[in-house]
Amino acid sequence: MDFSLSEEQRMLKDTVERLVRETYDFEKRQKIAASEEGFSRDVWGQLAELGMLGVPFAEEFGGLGSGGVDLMILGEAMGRGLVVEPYLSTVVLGGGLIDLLGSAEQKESLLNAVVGGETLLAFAHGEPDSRYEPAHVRCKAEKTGGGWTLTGRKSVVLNGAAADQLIVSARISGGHDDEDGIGLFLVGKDAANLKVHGTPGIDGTHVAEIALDGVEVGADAVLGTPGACFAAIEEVMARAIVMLAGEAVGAMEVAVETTVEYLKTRKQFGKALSQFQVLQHRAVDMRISLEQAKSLAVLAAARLGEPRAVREMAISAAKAGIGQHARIVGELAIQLHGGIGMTWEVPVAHYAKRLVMIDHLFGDTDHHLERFAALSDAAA
Amino acid sequence: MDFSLSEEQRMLKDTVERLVRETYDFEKRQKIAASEEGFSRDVWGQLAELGMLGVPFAEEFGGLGSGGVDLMILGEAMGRGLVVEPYLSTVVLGGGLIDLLGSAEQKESLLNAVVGGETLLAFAHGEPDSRYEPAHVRCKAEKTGGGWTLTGRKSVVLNGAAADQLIVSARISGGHDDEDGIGLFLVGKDAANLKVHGTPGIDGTHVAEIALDGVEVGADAVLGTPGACFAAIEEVMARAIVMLAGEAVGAMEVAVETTVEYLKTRKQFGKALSQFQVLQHRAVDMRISLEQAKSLAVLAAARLGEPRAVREMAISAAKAGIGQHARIVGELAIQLHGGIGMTWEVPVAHYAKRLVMIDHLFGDTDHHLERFAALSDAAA
Amino acid sequence: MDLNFTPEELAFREEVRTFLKSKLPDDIRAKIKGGKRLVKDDYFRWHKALSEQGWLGSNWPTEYGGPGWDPVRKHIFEEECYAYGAPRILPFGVNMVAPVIMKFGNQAQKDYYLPRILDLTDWWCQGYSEPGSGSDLASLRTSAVREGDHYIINGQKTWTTLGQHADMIFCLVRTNPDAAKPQEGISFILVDMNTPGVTVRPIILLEGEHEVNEVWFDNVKVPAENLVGEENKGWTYAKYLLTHERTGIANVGSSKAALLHLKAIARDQVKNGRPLIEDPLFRNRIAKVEIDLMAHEMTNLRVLAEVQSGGAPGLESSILKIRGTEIRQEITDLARRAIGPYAMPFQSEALDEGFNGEPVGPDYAAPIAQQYFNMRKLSIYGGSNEIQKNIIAKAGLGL
Amino acid sequence: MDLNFTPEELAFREEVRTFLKSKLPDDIRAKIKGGKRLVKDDYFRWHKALSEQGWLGSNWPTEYGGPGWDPVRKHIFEEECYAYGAPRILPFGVNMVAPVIMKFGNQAQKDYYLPRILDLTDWWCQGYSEPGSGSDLASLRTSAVREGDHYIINGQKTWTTLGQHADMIFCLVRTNPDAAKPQEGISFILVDMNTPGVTVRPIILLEGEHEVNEVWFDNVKVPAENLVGEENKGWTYAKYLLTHERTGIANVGSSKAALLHLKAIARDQVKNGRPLIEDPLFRNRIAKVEIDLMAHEMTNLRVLAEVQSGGAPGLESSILKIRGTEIRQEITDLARRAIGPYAMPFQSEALDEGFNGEPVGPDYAAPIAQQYFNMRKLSIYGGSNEIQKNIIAKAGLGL
Repeated sequence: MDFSLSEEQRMLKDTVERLVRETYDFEKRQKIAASEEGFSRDVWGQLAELGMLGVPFAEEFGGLGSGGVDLMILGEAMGRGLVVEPYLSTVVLGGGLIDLLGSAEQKESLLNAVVGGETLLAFAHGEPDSRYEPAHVRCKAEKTGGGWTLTGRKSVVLNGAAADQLIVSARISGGHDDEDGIGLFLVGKDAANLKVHGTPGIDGTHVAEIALDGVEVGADAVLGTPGACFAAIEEVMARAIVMLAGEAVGAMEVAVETTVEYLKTRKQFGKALSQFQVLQHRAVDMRISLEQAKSLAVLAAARLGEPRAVREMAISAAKAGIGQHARIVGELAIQLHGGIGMTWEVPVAHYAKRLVMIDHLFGDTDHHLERFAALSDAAA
Repeated sequence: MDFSLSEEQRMLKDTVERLVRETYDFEKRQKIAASEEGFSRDVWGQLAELGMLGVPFAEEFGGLGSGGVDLMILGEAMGRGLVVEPYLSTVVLGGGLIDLLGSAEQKESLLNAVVGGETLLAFAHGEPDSRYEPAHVRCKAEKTGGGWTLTGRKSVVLNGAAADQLIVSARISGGHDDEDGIGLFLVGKDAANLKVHGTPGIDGTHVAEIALDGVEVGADAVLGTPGACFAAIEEVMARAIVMLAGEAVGAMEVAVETTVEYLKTRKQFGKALSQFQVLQHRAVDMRISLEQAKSLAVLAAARLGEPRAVREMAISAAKAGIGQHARIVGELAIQLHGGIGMTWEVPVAHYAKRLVMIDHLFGDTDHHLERFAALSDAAA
Repeated sequence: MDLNFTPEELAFREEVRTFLKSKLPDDIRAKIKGGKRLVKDDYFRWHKALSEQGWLGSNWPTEYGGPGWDPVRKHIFEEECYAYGAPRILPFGVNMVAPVIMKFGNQAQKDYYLPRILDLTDWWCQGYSEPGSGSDLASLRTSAVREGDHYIINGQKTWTTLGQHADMIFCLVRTNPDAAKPQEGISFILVDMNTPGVTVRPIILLEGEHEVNEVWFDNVKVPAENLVGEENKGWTYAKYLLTHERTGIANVGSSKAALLHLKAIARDQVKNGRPLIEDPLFRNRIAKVEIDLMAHEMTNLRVLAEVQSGGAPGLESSILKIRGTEIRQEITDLARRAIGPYAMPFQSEALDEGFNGEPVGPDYAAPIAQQYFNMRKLSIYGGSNEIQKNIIAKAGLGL
Repeated sequence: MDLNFTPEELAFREEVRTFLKSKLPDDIRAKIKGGKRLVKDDYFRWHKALSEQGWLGSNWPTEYGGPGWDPVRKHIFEEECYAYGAPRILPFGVNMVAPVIMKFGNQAQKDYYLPRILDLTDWWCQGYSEPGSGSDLASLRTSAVREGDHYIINGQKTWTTLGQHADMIFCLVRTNPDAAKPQEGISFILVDMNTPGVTVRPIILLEGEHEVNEVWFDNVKVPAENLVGEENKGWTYAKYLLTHERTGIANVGSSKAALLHLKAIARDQVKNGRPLIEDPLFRNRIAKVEIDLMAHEMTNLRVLAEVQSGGAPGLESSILKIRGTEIRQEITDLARRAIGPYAMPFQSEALDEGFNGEPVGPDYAAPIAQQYFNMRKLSIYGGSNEIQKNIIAKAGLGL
């Protein structure tokens, strides 16, 4: 058993932490989050330059090839800065799918473009009534001529409006909840009959609603084997959850630090708030939640490379547990800040919002508790 | 809307409170609880003498005829004294069933004997695998000659070993979870092929396991219409829950008072515990739980006379809510007393035990939450 | 003991329902039901309807134009208003400054201000909190210095709800900076918002809405006759006001309406192929909060009955504040969870009347996450829930 | 980073398993699995088996006869012992007084006491708490007055676990009542339980068991050579001991075993016609505590790894105490709920070996409610969870 970071991981951590610290102060973050695109081309370019966009991939694409721990490290640093760059959508989800399923040509052209920061991807997977069920796909793919025609709606797609290419999941066969029968297709942002409607997210990220009203794509747009893509979808979601777990930990760290600092500074009734035992203990509750969240993030990160049964139990444990702990930390951070924590102008409010909203991505606490119980039964 | 007590109710309250205060100090309660029978013939006689054993019945049997509020008042006083007398089993459940279903002769002979304190009853209803499901009856009643033969097992029967007569629920027809098909039968404690195995309860009450291995009873032992007894069973359980809700409130009151007093007295680090804000707020949490429990007890008591749909929603709300609040108060009472709260010798530990165990009678919090949700749906 | 309404109370409920059906404008009701943004005119029209009915001063004695309702009627009125979809009655004039003027104001103030509150001539806001004094209100620093027949006010108030719409503000100000205790040098004064030197600056809350404000006073000259009661006795009046504010704090009506809305959402949302409301876990959570709300409503009614028979609520009003806000927050939390991924999109413009852009997700989704974050304020303002527990510990339990 | 055990660690785990299978007496294992009462001889036989294997002093350095395990091995050992059904190792001798003697005792004390701990000649108990000093240990009042080459001890200790079986007690006593601070006049002394004037009186816990005791000292004459370290420096040793006690505080192994037991119960119990473990609500609660325990185990391992690489646990050990006890309590609470009505019967005699009376309910039911009530102690003793939060607030967060 070994909890230490490798030399490469320590370097990665230093690099990304420095980048966030130096280029992503709160004011800038707010501007970026409020921008039309919802991220910064400039920061994205720096991430590319520093080799950050290839981290999860094989060495030939600039990656470290070491998996979950790297993602956790990246997530934690980005969580500390509330970074809204499209890393999850472009690199982890989009890049991850190409990495797992892409042909040599697709990897060559697309992965390199992703790693170089030239191409943005988004994974158009969720649908209006799929809630958190990853196998729920109603969007249809019909074979037409040499290609495919896609029809359906996609919902709450991370960075969907900024993407150059969408990876759209669509049903080839089977019932709308079946794991079998799902295909993945590359769709360029300018495709005919494609409508992408972007909105900001309540936490400063950006999402999109997407309508595919008979979008035609060629045979070269197919990713992997149509109908047999679910395992890859599950795997990139696992990766995304590891990164998100890291992000939650990073954001929780800042929320705890900021709150502790505030308690020491702010006075009421002639005493610093930190003198009130009840407030002390609440800060401790936040700190305890942070510690548990860290443990779960480490667990999920370290288990990402294990066989599915082991991996997914850790993934669901982490997502369910962190959902609860992040909410505790987010809500207490606001409460302990009092009125000031309710305002747009203070960073901690935005940390709290992100912490709560992380539970709405890739399955909430209830979803993963239920899933964990099923996986745990199967493992027993 | 009117929350005041009637003149009779105020007198009832005074009478029972005085009785408990004057005859049931903690030391005596502990002796009674540890006795073989598990109650005091002496106190029971006094309850009879004061007319307390007829309270829930019609005036001709010495009752007030005013229903739930009386039961709540009795429960609250008994809860304050942790009274273990067999009131629920003999008067509320047993007497209640006779009151609802008994023939004129049965009422004449049995109700009067109950009210006079001469006869003890128990309701042998729960079974080894019935959990909290009131319609779950596997014990069989078969018509044999002019009477019936009863075969089966009954579990955790309140005051089962002390009862002169058991009222046994048994299945005449239907599946083992059906509401229809349940009959009720009077069985004398000396009946052949009846085995009653009494044990103390962990909270000082007494319960019994009962085996009926072909117990024969005559036609005069039938209570109500065989097969159509479920409504009455549900109704006496509702009455029992009202009294139990009152009991929980009484016990919670004492637990809160005792804990607040202890915090004022006990010193640590040169200060009274009551100076520590965290402990103050925990005592406040106890007090808030008490207030909510009171409200739910009042609600259930006042709704006891309403039609089933309204009555049972209030009953399940009260039992579910009080289950949670009683646990909060019980656990915090121990915690705030520290080590001393862990010992047999202090009253508060026994209040805590009773408060937790009330959740194990007549359906626990989960059972009643589920039931409440179903009733609430039906009412919508 | 009888929890049923009397025939008279039932008749009164019908009267309220009839009034709501005929006098609450449909567009306002639709906004409330849809969680849309209200503009000043919406509040105005609703208050006007109440005013014309003689029901605006629902807590006022009849001598000042109130309807003279008992607590049960007030409860019925509040509950019916929320159930039907009426906006809340803004308390600043009618339920905050008015009781203080009635109790401590002079005849001229009563004659002048009270009718203007009832007929909506004056729209009030509150000047209590300051940046440095939240829960510890008595540490306030806004100063009022007497100069001839005027006071000169300097300082800053904050958290002034809807101050952007107000004509008048009632303020706690420090008139004696040298008083022995911070509570002693405070006065209660009424200020016209149009006086030179008064500046209102918006505070945007974390969810993005402009609901509260900072109000700055820069050498604001206020006639001495605007002082209520005696100079330096303002703390007494402030505490009286806070007691009055507390009466509506139980939030029963709004929580009941929110619970119904939550159930409607849970019936529409689908989880594992079935309506979310049938999901055992979610169903259990709804049942739990529904029971909590039933208990809380009973507590509220018991307190009201106590008040009606002449008692004064003690620790109960703090319990009502705590439980009322916890329950209200729990309901918004469940609503947020209920809508799943659709909690994320932040369509601020969709909350405006006449929005005809492309809706994202089901029509009830847009305001839900915002409401959840906005409702975090409940456990902070009006004396934070921690402060309420301090009060219960000290005053209620003697700890 | 690699959470998998190394081949060497896996081999060690096999060794532990083999040892348990061959050396833990079956009757003891059956008692543990069945929640039955242990008698002194049960503890003795288990400790003897460990002693013979050289594993009793699992935390001891090899120079004193310990196995020299690293933290991961200690963790594996603990987990396997609990999983197989071994009783806990009583810490009083081997993990409490022994480290103090090793660190602060003189050579004679080391030579005399340590071997007697390892070979079970001496059975130890603890004399720390007093009736008036629980969490505030430094306020203790038991006095030791030097008279010639003896100390005369008077006073009372309490919560002395299994003191009824002990040969020796280590005590904190006040040797200087006039010291400036309460911590300063305390000494650490070893007392033979057979000395005249020592009286052990049982304390029955709320669930009815005799687990702890009061120990009274009435002019107890103890040789001065039994003083450990310097007079009046006992507080330092006491704190050192508490740090050592804390290492096993995470309760991971016992909670894992208890969770498995809970799941077995939930598979056997029936609700709504299906195994309770399939009930969505109960299943959810089990999943929640299972995840909490996974997180907690990881925290524990992370702290152990930190210790192994030379770090000292700070606020983490208080977090481990809090979470470890909360999780353990939650599991007993779920077990209590799981057995439904059968939590009520209190068959004390059914917990004795050789009980052949009529069992009430399923065989696992008898000890469950008792265990639930007994486990309330976890959040009280060893520094209550409130005290742990104070420590984290002050030392960990600088509040």
